[in-house]
Amino acid sequence: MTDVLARQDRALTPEETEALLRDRLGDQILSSSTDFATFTVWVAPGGWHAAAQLCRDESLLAYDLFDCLLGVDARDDGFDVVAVLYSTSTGNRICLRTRCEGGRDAPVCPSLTDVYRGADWMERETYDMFGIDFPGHPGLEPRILTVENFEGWPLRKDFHLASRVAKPWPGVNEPAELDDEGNVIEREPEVGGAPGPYDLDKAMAEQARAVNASEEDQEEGEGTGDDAQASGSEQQDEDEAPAPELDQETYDKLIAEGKSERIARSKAKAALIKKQRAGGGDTGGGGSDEGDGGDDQPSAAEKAEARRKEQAEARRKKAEERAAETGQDDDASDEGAPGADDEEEQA
Amino acid sequence: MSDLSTRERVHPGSAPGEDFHLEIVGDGDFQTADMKLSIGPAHPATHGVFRIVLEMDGERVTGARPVIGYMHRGFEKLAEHRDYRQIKALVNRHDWLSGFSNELGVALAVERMMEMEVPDRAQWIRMLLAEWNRILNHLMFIGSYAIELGAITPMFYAFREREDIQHLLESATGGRLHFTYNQVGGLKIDLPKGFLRQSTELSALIRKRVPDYHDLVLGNDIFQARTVGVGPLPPEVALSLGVTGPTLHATGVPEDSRVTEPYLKYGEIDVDVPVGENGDSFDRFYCLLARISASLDIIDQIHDHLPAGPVNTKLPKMVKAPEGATYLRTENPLGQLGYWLESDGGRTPWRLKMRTPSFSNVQAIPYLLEGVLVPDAIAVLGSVFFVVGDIDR
Amino acid sequence: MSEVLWNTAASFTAQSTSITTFDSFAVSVVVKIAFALGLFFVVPIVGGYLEHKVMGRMQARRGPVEAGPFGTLQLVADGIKFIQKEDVIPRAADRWVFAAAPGVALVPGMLIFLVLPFGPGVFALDLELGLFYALAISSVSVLGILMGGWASANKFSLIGGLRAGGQLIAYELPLILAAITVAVQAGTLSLVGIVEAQATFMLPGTEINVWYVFPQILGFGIFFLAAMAELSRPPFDMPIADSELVFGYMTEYTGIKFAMFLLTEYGGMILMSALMVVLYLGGWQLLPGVPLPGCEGTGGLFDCGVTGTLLGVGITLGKIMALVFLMVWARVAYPRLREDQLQRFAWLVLVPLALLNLALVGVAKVVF
Amino acid sequence: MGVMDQVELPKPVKYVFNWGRKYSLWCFNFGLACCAIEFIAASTSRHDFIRHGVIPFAHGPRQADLLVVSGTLTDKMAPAVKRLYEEMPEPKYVISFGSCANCGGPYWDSYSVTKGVDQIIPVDVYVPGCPPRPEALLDGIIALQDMIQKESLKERIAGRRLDPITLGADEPLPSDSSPALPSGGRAP
Repeated sequence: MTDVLARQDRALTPEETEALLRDRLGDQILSSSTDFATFTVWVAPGGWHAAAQLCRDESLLAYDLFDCLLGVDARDDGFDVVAVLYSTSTGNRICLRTRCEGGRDAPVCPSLTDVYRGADWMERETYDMFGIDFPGHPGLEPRILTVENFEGWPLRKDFHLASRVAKPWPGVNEPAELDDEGNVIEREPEVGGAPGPYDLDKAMAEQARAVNASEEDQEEGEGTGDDAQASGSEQQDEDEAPAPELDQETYDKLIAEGKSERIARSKAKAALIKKQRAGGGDTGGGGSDEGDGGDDQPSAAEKAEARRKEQAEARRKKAEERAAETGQDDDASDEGAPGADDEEEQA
Repeated sequence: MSDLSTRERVHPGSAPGEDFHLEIVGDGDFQTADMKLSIGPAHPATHGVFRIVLEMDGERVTGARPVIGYMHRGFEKLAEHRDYRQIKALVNRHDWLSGFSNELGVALAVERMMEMEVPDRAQWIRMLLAEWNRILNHLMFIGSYAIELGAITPMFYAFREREDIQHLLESATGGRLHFTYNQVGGLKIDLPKGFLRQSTELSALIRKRVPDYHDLVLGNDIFQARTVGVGPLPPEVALSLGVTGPTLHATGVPEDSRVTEPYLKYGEIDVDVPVGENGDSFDRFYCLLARISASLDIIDQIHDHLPAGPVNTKLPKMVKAPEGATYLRTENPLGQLGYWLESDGGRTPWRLKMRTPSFSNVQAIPYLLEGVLVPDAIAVLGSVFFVVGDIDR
Repeated sequence: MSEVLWNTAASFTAQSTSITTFDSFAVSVVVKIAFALGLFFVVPIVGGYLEHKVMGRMQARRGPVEAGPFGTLQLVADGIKFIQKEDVIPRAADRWVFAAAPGVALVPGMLIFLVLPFGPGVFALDLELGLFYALAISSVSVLGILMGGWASANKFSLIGGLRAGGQLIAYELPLILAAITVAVQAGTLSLVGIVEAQATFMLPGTEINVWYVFPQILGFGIFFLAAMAELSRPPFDMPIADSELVFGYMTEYTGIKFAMFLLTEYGGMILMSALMVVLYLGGWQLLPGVPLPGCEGTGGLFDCGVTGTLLGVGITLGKIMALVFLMVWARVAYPRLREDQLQRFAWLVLVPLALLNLALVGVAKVVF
Repeated sequence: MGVMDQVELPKPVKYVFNWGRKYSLWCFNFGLACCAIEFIAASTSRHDFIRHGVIPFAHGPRQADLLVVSGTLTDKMAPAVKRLYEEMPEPKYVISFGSCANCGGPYWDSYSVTKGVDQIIPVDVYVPGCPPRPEALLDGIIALQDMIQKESLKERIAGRRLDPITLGADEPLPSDSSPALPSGGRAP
């Protein structure tokens, strides 16, 4: 530490910064990474506020510009909150990241509004999008971006877009649904999501549900419409309902750890889905989750691929023709020939 | 860092949940209360759908509470349902005045995660177009701010210039507002023949016209009477709020990621960042206008540097960022645009957070509006340059 | 009693030779009213068209083109449109006051057109107290604006109306002081008399005939600024202030009532320009000291024959339009002042200057 | 309104009245998003729809004849648009400018976007594009003016309006009003 403190003349490196933070906050600093040129420090929720305070007040750090604050859906583990701070004097940036307490059901993260003014709206937005509570914030309600009576938390992964449920993606294939091998990538809801508040959306969701229900009759597997139906308020029903598929091992383990029943249940359910997904990936079919059946998908993907190739071929031909017409030497994208022309003209 | 103590009283804007309590004074027939004036969401001064509730004593504003979200289109959610190529069409629409800079940020973030080398020529062209886009954006605000102060003419002049620039950019990209010209790994196509000549000519033309705005707006006595000393923003408050761009530069802090964290090739050229002194409305406008000249300087330098070569790299069949997260910040016309891109290794981002300049800048409005007159409130509102889509996303 | 009134009225009309005076009193009255009304509706439309076109040209565009030849019928189209629009009265509004306000604002403008001389003998009335009458009546239209602002039950309207009231009080004083100075110099309150006086006014000690704008350039400036402020023309358009108050006191007005407010504004522009032409710019004289053709033998003022009269009217309208052009120019070039800056400017700059001007002219009048 | 919604006017009077409405379209720009910028571009020097008597100086809805909804309409904004439309006095016209206003555009699957302004208020002319070029708005305005010249005010107020026009959809555009590419020169 001493050599760090002695260096007043230049900005601290990420390692030095981490060392300094650990020196002051001890166990509250969990880990750090500098992947993708982004210096991220994981902080325990208990040290969240202190870490931000330190980053602002410590003269070696002097993170004075509050860049942004965001939430990230961390799957079964609940939600992460990231605060990005920047120092105008040293030119350093730090991303403080913490995992909210309370899992998916009641995520809570201490507010930074008394450290940085800018945290005010950022936290309101995060609350609006994820439903993360920020104790100490002067007022998270009314919702900052969505309509006041909006139901659900849009950026949670279990919030489904009603229009998408009702209407398939009009493009060649569904980017969110297929990976490059044509397997179904599914992001299953762990807890309830809800359609938008407006009648049209509701009607579309209703319609989707009906379609899904009829599909379910014919084929096994759960449709996405079901999940759209399960809103936050319906969790109670879920509890009473005959035990949904969940990973019994995980459930027992979590109960033994003293977690609340609801959290354990949702986590266990998520764990099951994870397992299923992993299993599906191994066999390469992945069709057990989706009513459509995985068999058609690769062929669809192939078709799309072929079509794309054709189009690319046609485009290339056209470009060549055009190049020939205009008397250009070469295709624009191959070499920088047009650019060279430009420079000649300029001179 | 005693930024919070500069104004002890928590003003209504910082407490969104609390509505105004109108204090009733006097008794009998002489009871009076402060007036609550709701400006927007469709008010001429709010250029877009921005609403602000003012609590007033006579014509003096005693409290202000911005209400946003009227343009919330759910970009961040939609981005999770589009693949990396499709996102471009979304991101260049959130700040509709700086489409190119928006898509540039996403392209850079994905390239960083995929550890992709972008050809030099593409990088220089990106800079060139980004600077033209900056001018395009600033011209709009020069016009709209003048309109808010009651001068209608600068808008027409600004659009005369804007049309010229849009025509230039259209020749390369095919778009007037939303260019969709960036690609992961480079650009869609190379510049058309003769673009550089046109660009050079236009740069000279705009440079010749910039003094018009100095004469017509900045140097105008009434303009100065309306803006000098109106709505000063102290630098420490600005930083704490996350205010960036011309609004921050006006306070005297030359924080500009083109200089402090150079991306593309900004490290190889001189970037001039004009700064103000008092952070008042006049300084904010001054910085905006001076940035046009600064951008023209950059454009001229780029013309000299532009190398030949390819403009894009060969992409894998499927653009997929590896698992992990990155935060990338670029200097957008209105301030610093940050993208937090988190990927789970799939074709779509797991989380794309847009840290938009307008969102942070608008947070400063309640602070700035306290105690000013209604006409000054308009002068302040206009001088904190924002695009509503950029606030609400 | 009625006989007394009749005689008094008759004596008004018989004061000086006017083309609108006929042997029959009844015919005279009808012709005079028709004359004033006709001018009131036509000249402001010309002014409005001028504003459209001048603004367009100054802003690198063309202004209206499609409606009528060269877009000349744009304001006529506007008028026809306004007649057809639904008449909305907000539920919370004070119905009668709301309905009466545009009329209260409009009628004074019409009344002033009765005394404005547009050419040699081209006027309806030549009142002894013409200037007094014009200034007194012109202030009434602000009452209509205040009524409209208050009765609309709209906060923007209210602020606009109050601003208009404040502006009137502040700017009426310099306006009147400047006008009085002219009256002092001319020695008459009759508008025709003032024109006449300018035709014979020589610079002290010389034989050079000048208009009052030369000795009273200060007064002219004050009058021009005050008139713009009183008309709430940009840069003094705080009562309307579209970016702050939507449309100020007119926010809730629709259709024909809104058109009446607009006409009041344009009429006011013409009216104030006409007053300036009469007070400072020599009325219908082409150049100082140059009588109109046909007027030579008659002191240069009345009974000029057809050519001289028409020329005189043309010159007056030309001067009016030149002043309107100046007002439009100011609108194009300047941002809006703030209300308190405007008030400060009125009380601390214009009023003292106007008083100084009055004192100087008074002294000069006694000395020379 | 009184008389005009009761009586079918004689033809010459109707012609003059329609002519007046046609060339005096005071326009309230409900600028919501990107398209608002193209709307402003259409009103300024190069494209200049003021030529056609579309006066963009109506700052409030009370004086407006034409409502141009340009941009994305969100669920939060929708009540305001409806209210604004209702504040406008009859006869009033609506141009839906841009894909978002027409149908939701690129935000067709968003949770907070209303899928088209015609779910809230009746629309007279649809101008497609994302965002449409200013020339397209000029085209839309001319189409609307043609429609106004043809219509009967009585029927319009009684709710029997002419069918909405979708630019470029049903019939080929008349050759003289087809959108021209910008010349690239300076504004006049």
